[in-house]
Amino acid sequence: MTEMILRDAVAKALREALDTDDRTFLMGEDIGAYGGPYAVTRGFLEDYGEDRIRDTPIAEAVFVGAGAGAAMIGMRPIVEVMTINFSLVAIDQIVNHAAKLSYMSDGQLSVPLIIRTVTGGGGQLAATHSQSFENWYASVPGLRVVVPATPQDALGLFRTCRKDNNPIIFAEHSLLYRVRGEVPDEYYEIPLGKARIARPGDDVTIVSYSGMVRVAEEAAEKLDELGISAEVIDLRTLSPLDLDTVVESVKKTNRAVVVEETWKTGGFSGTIASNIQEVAFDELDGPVLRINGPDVPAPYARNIEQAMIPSADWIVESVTYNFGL
Amino acid sequence: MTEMILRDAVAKALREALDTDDRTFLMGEDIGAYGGPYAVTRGFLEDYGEDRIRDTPIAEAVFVGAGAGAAMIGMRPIVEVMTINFSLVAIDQIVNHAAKLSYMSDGQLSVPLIIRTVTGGGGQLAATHSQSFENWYASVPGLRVVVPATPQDALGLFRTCRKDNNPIIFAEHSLLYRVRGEVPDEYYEIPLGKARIARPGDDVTIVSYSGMVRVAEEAAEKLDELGISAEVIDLRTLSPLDLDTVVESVKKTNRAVVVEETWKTGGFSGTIASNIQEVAFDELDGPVLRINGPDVPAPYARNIEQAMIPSADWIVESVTYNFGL
Amino acid sequence: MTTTINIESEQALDMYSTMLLIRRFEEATERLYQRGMVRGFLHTYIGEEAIAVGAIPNLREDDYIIGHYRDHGHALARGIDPNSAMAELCGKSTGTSGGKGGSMHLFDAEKHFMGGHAIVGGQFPLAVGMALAIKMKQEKDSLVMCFFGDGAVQEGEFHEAMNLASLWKLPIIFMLENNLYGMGTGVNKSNAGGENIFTAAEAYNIPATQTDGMDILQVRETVLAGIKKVREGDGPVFIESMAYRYHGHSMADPTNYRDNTEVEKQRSRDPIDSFKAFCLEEGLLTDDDISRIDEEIDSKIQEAVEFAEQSPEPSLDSLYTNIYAAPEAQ
Amino acid sequence: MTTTINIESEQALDMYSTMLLIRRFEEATERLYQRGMVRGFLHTYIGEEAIAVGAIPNLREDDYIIGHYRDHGHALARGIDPNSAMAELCGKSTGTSGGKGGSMHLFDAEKHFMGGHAIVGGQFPLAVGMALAIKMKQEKDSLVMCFFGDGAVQEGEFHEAMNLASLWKLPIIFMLENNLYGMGTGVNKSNAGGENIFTAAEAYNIPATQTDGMDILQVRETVLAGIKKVREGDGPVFIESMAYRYHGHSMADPTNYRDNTEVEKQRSRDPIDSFKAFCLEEGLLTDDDISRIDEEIDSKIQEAVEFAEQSPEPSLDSLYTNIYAAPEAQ
Ligand SMILES: Cc1ncc(C[n+]2csc(CCOP(=O)(O)OP(=O)(O)O)c2C)c(N)n1
Ligand SMILES: Cc1ncc(C[n+]2csc(CCOP(=O)(O)OP(=O)(O)O)c2C)c(N)n1
Ligand SMILES: [Mg+2]
Ligand SMILES: [Mg+2]
Repeated sequence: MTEMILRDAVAKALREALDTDDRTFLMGEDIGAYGGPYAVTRGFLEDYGEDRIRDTPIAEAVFVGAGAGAAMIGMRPIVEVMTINFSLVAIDQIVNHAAKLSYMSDGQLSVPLIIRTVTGGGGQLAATHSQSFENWYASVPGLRVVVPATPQDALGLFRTCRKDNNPIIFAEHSLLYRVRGEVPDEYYEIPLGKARIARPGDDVTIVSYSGMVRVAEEAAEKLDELGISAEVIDLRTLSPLDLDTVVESVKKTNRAVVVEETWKTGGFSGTIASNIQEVAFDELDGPVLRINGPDVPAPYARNIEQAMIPSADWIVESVTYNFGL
Repeated sequence: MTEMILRDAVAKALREALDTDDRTFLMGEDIGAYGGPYAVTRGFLEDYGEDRIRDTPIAEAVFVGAGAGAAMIGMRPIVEVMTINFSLVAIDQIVNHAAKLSYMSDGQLSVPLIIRTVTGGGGQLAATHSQSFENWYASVPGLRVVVPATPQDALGLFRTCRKDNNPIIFAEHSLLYRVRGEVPDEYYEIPLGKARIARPGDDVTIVSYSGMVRVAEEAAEKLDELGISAEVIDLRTLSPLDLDTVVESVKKTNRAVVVEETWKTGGFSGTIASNIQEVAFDELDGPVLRINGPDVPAPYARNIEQAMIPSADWIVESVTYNFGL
Repeated sequence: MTTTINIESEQALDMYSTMLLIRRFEEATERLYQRGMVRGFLHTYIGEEAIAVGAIPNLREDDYIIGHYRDHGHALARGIDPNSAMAELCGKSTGTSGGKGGSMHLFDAEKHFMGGHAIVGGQFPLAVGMALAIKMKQEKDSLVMCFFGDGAVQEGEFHEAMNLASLWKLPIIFMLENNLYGMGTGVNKSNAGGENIFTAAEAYNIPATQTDGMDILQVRETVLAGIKKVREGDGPVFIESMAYRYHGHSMADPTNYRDNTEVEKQRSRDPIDSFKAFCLEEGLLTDDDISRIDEEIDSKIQEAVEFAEQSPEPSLDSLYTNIYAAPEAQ
Repeated sequence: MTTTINIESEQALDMYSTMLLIRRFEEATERLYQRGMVRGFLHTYIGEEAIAVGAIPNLREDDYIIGHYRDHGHALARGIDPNSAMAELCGKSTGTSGGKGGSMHLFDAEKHFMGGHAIVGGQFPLAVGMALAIKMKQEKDSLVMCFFGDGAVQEGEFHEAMNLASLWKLPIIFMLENNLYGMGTGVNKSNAGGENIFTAAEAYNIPATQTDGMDILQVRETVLAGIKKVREGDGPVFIESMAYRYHGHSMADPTNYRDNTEVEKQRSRDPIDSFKAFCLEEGLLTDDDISRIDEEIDSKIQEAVEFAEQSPEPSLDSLYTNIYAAPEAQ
């Protein structure tokens, strides 16, 4: 085991890809000379050269679509969209092109393209720069959506993504880059569509992903102090979605809370919560609760921004109040 | 009362806007000389002239954003995006600009912009041309999403939209244009955020919107023959969402099904279903069911395309099987 | 015919046959549409045959072609089997995409025919990416030929793609089919630069030529020169072919935005008729050749229609196949 | 100073003061950022002051201004109160947007300062729409001045907006601030046309001029000519001002993509220093004027900082206000 921060785990994953597969190259804004907007690719240009570390113009539609085009004919590009907010100017290429080519060609084409992007709020970047659209992408058939919460998962999931032949949104939460964790020294992979029990428990299941896993774990500790044993599930990938692990847990705990950073209306928590009750209604001792950010554009000022991000206390309150625990 | 098809109700609403408000103009692809891609604006160019009926280049980002810009300084534009599929190349202007200007300027700016667009599948237009993204837009704070199912509602809702000062996605289902209905002769409006009981019933609540209301009504008739009394709710608007009417109905029927055309994963049905069970868990005799299209890009061939669109029979089967009715 | 380029009888025969194949194929699709066999949006290539046929047969097998929803002509010129193309249009399991793609989304990966894309301008980034892959693989001097209409030039992706392709010196031929309309909107009402679009390529440092898209020999000559240049590795070229679509934008088009005189004037320069006259005059083809070809094409088309009619619908299972590609074999 | 335009002492004083105000304001924001009072992304305008100040004061009250996230200079040049701008940067309730917008999203609707937009290229369509509204209302010959960087030119929206603005002859001045970099990427590596971008405007039939963005008098002269032309109603003009930002793209920028010689060379042409020298030489300002202004500005900035520091945070309720605008009064 080696301790490292998530940023370094992603960098390690990228270096592996570049070192072992000459069909792989990186493309995005300021990943080269600048060293990566979030410093993930620092030193890459020096080590791999301009041909494989491609600084692009500020033109997300063309370079994301170009990733798909290159993938169509045998390359395995990794494209970086600086943040998921900016993916909206490229979303047509992702949704109407990359995600649909396999189906529309009936399997003649495949698009092994990894789109790395930074997601989430909490950095006082205000409304246009603090969003999370993983839920939208997860609704699109033909796409995969990977949302690691730990360094170990980031590396292990990325390795699996590289073997997948589909367009993948690999969303890294900006506030996780400095999160530290143990990473195995021996080679390992983590399959897509297999959730992780981040913490076992018996009384209530807390489902979360990406930046919210830490919050859920913190809540679980607080609940523990109250004598409530919470099981925390980290979904790891939204598409494919591992409902089985979630439902199995709920069958044990009979109570479920879904925690998600983005807006409650239209949130992916709705899909998870409604799926849980649809398949495990009789096992539930109460409604599946959803804890999301309120339906508000993110403000800049710290105090009100913090007030819109789900916290451990929200979870604790909701669990104790609603389940009368 | 006058009988008219939904296309004509929308045309009537648009003419009213043009006739009574000189801040209003129409802008979009082929709405003028061509007569409107779905013939809604046929004859408008002749009647209102080039200044107010503006054929645009094929450049959705700029003309949708221009609608927002004009709205910012006192116009009340109505922009047409030919279909909601193409809105993806303009979605950044909608989500990161139009929807956020009021909040980011703390109320200094408002964007009274109506974006009309055509939604839905079933026309054998294949994967890139058969989608419904109303659910995505409904998740964005600052936007409103209006989804009329009848000629009467189309006119009445549109009138209210004209008085609203926010960016609005007004999504017309392509297969509804020829649907006929009674429209009152006297002036009326229909508020945003007030669902409609399309058909009263006691045993089960079927929640739907847009193209699926007809399907829900058909299912209710079939259920009626089986002695099951279904209440059909037409949401009319997804944002604001009238949860009260839905919950009130569910408190009466104790059973709910949400029917929606788009993909189940990430569908708005998830928001509705999870909200229902969150606030009315104890009133439910069984899980809130969701009937959506499967997570499949729309194929072209008729037989398989039809197989992915929720039908009355799916609803009937699901209701009778799951609720043991 | 305004050009003096030399062609052989055999080439003339191929060119004439392929243009006629496309014309007759399109006429057949319109009949099938009237009969409800072809559905959805159907966009025919009638009047523009000289572009696809003047351009595509000059490519090598290892080159790639990509374009928009008006794709039957490109597909047939690339040698895609009319049977499977017609079956696709009819939504049959024997179609190029098993009936999943339809008229707007024809694909034949083996023939390097990469679609058929129905979002206006959406093919540009994909074309850039394919050209990038070709360049990075450094395997050979192959290239991408990217077709698009005058309407697509107005989309932002055109700009982004032109910039990137030039910046990175990618092997692309930007093949603009300027048929003067994007749906019902005339190019003068939608393009600030006016009817002649090729001059816009200058801003990107991309060499550009305009050619008469109704003159197959002119198209061919221009494309041959373009191919030569791109294979030299100096980046993209831009070719604008002035064209005209005889029929509506799609079968749903009321075509009330242009008058008949305009249409008739354009039809009088018909690319197939004029090439036929040229070939007869130059002795490249005989009257006998012509009638033999006409018959051959007619029977090919009849065969394609019958094939499509008789082919089975896709199985219900196929709704769920190929949404995702299988993982890489280890 | 390369221009011979005549200015009065009073104008010179205003121009010098405003440039200095911006410079000192930006320096203060950097200090506040170091202290954690300003957070998020902070992009300063240091080195580019001559553009905003050479351009904006020539506008009328009824004209509109819109631009990108590097917006403090534009806001101050438009006369926005430094106190409320600074408070906004510190996330205080007294800020231009009550603390909701932050550095990248300054707005002052009354002063027709329409943002502060942080999605690169996102302001283009809004600018086009405002110009359209002006034209349709036919109230007067007012106009929109739209600021953007060299990086924004690479986005598709630039192309779409240039095309539409020209086609519809809209009253816009496209004000390009070419500071040679988009974040860390040099314009030569991202723009196929190279460093000089203004020539791209030709393709859209938009008259374009390049000017030295470090020479306030040159900027002013060019902008005055542009304003005159746009007010005549013939559509947009395009002005490229060659500039340089002294500091990193934002406070997070390691600035390792350019070397110090380059920076030093550019700094030696400092717009404020050179204008000061010019004014002294021409007798437009005296040494006394200069020291008085310096002091005035210093105290203004100190006041702004204190105002921001002492202002309250937004109330928790304000999180939920102004998400939606109220309906029209009947
Ligand atoms: C992004 C997008 N906007 C609008 C449409 C609808 N549409 C389909 S074809 C077309 C016209 C395109 O014209 P052009 O590029 O000139 O090609 P042509 O049909 O003339 O060959 C339009 C507006 C679309 N498919 N995609
Ligand atoms: C659509 C989008 N892509 C990327 C970014 C990240 N970003 C912010 S500023 C910037 C550079 C813009 O450069 P330029 O337009 O030259 O303006 P400058 O900062 O030099 O004034 C980038 C890439 C963004 N905000 N929006
Ligand atoms: Mg055209
Ligand atoms: Mg710049």
